Amino acid sequence: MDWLSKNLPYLMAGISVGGQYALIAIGYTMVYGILRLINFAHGDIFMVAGLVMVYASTVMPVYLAIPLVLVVTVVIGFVVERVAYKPLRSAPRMSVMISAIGVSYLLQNLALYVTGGLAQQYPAIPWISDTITVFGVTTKRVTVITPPLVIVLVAALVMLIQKTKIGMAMRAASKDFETSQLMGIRINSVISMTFIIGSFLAAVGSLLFFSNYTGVTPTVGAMPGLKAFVAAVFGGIGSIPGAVIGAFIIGISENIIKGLGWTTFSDAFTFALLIVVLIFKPTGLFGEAANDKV
Amino acid sequence: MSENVLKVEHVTMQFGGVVAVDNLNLEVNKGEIVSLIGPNGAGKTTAFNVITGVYPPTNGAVYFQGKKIVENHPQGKMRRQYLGENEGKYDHVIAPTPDRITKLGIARTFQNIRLFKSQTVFENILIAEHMRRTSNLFTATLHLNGAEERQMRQEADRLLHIVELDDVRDELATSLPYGKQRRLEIARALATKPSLLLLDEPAAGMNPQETDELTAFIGRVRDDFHLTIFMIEHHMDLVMEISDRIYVLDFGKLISQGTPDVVQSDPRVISAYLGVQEDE
Amino acid sequence: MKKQTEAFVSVALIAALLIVLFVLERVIPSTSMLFTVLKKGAIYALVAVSMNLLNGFTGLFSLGQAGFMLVGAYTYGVLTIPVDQRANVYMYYDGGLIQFALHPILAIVIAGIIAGIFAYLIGLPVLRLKSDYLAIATLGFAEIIRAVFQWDKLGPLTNGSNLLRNYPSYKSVLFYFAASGVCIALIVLLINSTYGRAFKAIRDDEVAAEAMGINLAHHKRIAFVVSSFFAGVSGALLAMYQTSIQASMFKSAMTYEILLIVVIGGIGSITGSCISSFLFIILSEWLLRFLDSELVIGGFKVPLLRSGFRKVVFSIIIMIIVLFFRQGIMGTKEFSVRGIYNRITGKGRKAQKGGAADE
Amino acid sequence: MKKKIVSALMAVSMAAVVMAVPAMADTVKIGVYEPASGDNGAGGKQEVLGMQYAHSMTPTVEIGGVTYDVELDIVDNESSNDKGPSAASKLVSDGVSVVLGSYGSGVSIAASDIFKDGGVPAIGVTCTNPQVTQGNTHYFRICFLDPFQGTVLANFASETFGAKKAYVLTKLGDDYSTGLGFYFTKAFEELGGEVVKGEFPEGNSDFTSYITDAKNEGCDVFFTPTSTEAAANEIEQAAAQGLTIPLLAGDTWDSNVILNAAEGKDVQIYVTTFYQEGGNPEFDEGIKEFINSDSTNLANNGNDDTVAAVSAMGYDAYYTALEALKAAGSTDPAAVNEALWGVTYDGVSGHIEFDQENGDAIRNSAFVKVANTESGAWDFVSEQTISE
Repeated sequence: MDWLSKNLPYLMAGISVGGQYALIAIGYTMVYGILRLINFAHGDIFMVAGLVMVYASTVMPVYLAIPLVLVVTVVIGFVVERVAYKPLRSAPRMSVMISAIGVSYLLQNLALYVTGGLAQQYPAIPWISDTITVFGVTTKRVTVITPPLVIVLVAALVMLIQKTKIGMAMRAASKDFETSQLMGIRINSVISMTFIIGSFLAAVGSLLFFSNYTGVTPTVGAMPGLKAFVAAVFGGIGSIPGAVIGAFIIGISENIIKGLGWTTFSDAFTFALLIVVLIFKPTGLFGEAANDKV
Repeated sequence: MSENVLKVEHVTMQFGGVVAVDNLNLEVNKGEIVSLIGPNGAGKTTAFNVITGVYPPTNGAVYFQGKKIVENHPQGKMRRQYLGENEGKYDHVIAPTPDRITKLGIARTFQNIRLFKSQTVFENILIAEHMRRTSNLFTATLHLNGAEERQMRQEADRLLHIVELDDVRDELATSLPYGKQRRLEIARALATKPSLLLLDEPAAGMNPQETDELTAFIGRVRDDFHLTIFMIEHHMDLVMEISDRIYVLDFGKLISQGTPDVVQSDPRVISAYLGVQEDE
Repeated sequence: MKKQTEAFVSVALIAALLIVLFVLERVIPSTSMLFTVLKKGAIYALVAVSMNLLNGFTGLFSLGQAGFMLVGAYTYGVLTIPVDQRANVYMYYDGGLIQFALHPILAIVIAGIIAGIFAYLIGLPVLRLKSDYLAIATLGFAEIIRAVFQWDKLGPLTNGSNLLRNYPSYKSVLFYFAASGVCIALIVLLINSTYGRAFKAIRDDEVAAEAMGINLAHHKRIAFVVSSFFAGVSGALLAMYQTSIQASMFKSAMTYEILLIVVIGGIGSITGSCISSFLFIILSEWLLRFLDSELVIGGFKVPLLRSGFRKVVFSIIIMIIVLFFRQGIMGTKEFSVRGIYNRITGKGRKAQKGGAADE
Repeated sequence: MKKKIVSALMAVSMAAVVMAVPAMADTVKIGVYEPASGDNGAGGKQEVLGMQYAHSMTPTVEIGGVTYDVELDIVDNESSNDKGPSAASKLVSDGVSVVLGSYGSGVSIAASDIFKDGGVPAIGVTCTNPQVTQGNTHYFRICFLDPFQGTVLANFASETFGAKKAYVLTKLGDDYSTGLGFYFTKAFEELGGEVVKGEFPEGNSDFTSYITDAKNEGCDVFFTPTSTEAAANEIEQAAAQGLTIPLLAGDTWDSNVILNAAEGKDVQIYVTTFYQEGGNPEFDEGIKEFINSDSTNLANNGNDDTVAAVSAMGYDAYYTALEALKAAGSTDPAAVNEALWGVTYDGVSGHIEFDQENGDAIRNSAFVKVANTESGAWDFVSEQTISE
């Protein structure tokens, strides 16, 4: 029992962070699956969702602010795709990636301008932010509800992709972009839908993440974003379950590393893990192998 | 036994569950033009890729001028296994990466033309000279290899002249008309000074006149450069006119072989190409 | 125009530039912002060109530049801090491990070599990866290097989380131009050599390049190590320019900045990288700074101007370039004496690939 | 086309630069080298507020018989050792006579040689790391130093809480944080205590594992000299995890960011600082009025009118600079530098006088405050002095 109460907090923190990474990672993996684009701005969309909540909660009650955050984030995700990525559809992949870096830069600088560069305190969301005790460990309720919520959302997403028409179109587009276009799939709406889903999940992730870690700064999205991307690569990019499992593995191992006293290397370890996986299994844990056509 | 330049022995290539090439055996003799034909997806290009070291085969071996150059490895991880350090352990040469195959004297062209897009015709040819350099990184960077560099350029120009592309020397490779791009790709392969040339559908997408020109060109190249040619082709006119022997591949398996006349009258070949009779 | 004339004019232009700088240094006070941005611009030009060698000329998408700059900067700092200053700088680590100091020029070269060695070791596993995977792996390595250099246990060598400073540095802008110019010239020579042609072949088509007898692994490694060598050198120059360094400066944001410079200049254009790094630095560090302070003209307070606005404007400019001027300033062309000559005389338009700016 | 746009942009920005330079008539420029963004943005802004208030009180100075208008030339060093030097170069190139700042030791050290090369003296306001002034003749400072502060905190931990074991959490790559952590550790171990170390990387917002470490190790105090940005997260998570041991921190935590984060939570927070509100009622009242008079000022102070110690320090720094200008009798930076060695000034935060070795203020007392989580204000605990 003593051992449990000593070590459970690491595990709980790991699972909770992992769940939040997972929600961001899905956005990366879906976009990459279809457009082969590392959407560097995704982490910043997550940050913007946090800021919107900060400002929204000052003028309206939380139960109105939450839906507003979800809507605004989705709109931002949609607009970013239309403005910054769609015009580059035929351009080399490097250009699109640069555009993503540009958007990330812009969002961060806008946030810097709006906040004046100061950390904003995230509002406490009733119930979610309450402190509770699990197995003698004190923590916030959000830590406990994150994993089941992630699983529910992922299950819903998988259902959507397997059963609905738009989901089918998404799968087709990620299998073969050009052919699916020829088959009459409206590729632009599929891509928009991907960004909408990705941004929505990032917004949910931001609600959970910032309820736990309440400081919102312009660069706060960068590291979780990068780690979520690592998680997506780790799990095999393009694979949603892979991204989720990758995210949990990264969240947990990062906290174990801290628990072992190697705090200096908690971030470095994530990247080391990534490189090891890439070398021994270049397509990630659950990715499909693709042979270059010669 | 006649002197065979290329010998493919029991080569099988599997991708996951798909058997692209199944126990392929063939030989190409010195000075011959041999064609490999078969319906789409028969595994012809895969066979080329195995010979040139792009894929390590699942099983079997490839011999070039009597030396084993490619063989299977239990784990299929031949590349890693044979990169350099194990070379001394064999009395034959193991050269699994494409660049080493090229250095041994096998050059190839590609089904979907793969020229260096951003470079001129001349530069495309010149690149082949790189593998024969005697300069190292430092002497080359500091341009201390003037004599070598001049020689490289002369060689490239000479070749351009032979293949009659010197009038478009400084054009971008991709700005050439289709037929000339094909010819350039062959010229580029010739620049590596091969003794065996693999051509992957050299006449694809050509009109009859261009095809005729190509036929003459291939014949001339063989004679001028004392080459052996092994070629994949769909244009039957071209194949029948130029080939000394033909191999026919279907679903990865060799179904027929012999001189053009023999193959042309082989019922298995006809059914493979027309496909439907047996099913009905 | 003859080749010799061309070379002569180029050299003359460079000499003229150096003379102008030399004169400027004697006319304008040395503290002027002009020299600050010129120095930084020269350093960034070098690192941008080194990144271009990889991303633009070899087609390897690497995002590890900041990491190699860090290695170079630290190597320089660690090796050149005067012995009598070490107790002061390494105050938490009893004066540190190393108790000698090298000549700055020697240290710059060693900085490049150490960065090259790091690149060689990192390249062994990661260069087998393709495109985005390579990018993310190199980015990861840069992050790992950063953590390692800040590690407490390496403190006697790297000073841990603390700044390295008090090392010698050259003040003259001429030095930065000369050092950076020599390095860029070497890169240009490399690109124009038979190795450079091999790099470009790999960029255009790996499979075809391999079929031309080019050993992919070997050449990618050469490009990676050479690029990192020069990134290390530019790191050392940056250390010199900044007068103090710390691992936390070399974040992925720095790599992104360099990548933007390369893209704005035109991927695959050396002169483009140089021009855009000067533009980038001058705009962001100097000319746009006024956007950060409130401005009142004739009693009218200009709206929006306050701290942070500079960066917003700057990132919007970048987005406009990325979206509407995809080729960057130069595309893949080079700015050359011959190009200008041909432009003026109207000669050789057709056959020239490396023409002048925009046609 | 592209070229035209680029040149148009250049022309516009050039024009704007020219317009931005006001007419110079008997003006003396004081450079303000402070962070307005990044980790230390909040503190930097409060420090600048103190200077701006002082400037509003005394906008002119008499130098050598001529009355000069004082102009504050404020640049943002972005709390970054990378961007700092170019901001510092901007000040030098603008021709300031003396520089004030910065909040945060790292950026001050990073810019130190830029000021030296430019021949401009600088007055450190709240940068407490010894390296800022060590071994140079142009950097002065008006606050106490980390060896002192670390010792005060170690003594305080040991005396007040009887602490035997302390958890020290510092930020990787932050000179201030690791420096103060180092001095605390040294002093605490000399007192017979034991220290458990933790380090967090840049951009980290998850502190739960560090807090769990501290709990598991059975530490008596949690010492965390960090920026306020990390602090808000730490407090939040310490409260959520029910960390019962007191949190100790240095001068950076004396900020209403901390008070806001701690309000209504079950945490004990103790900080050492330069000034305690109420120490000089006249100053308190004046600056509160100044803060409340302008919405920007109010926002810069974190949307309330709590007087931050750094504002008091900024205020004193401004007047110290004026004293130096008067003593120098010239706006020439070299003369100001020379004069600074002899400057004394009685400010709201106490008597300021520089030692003749490094140019550090001779200070031997610090205030210890505790965050009142109910009223959201600082309560005075004690004034700690160390006599050597």
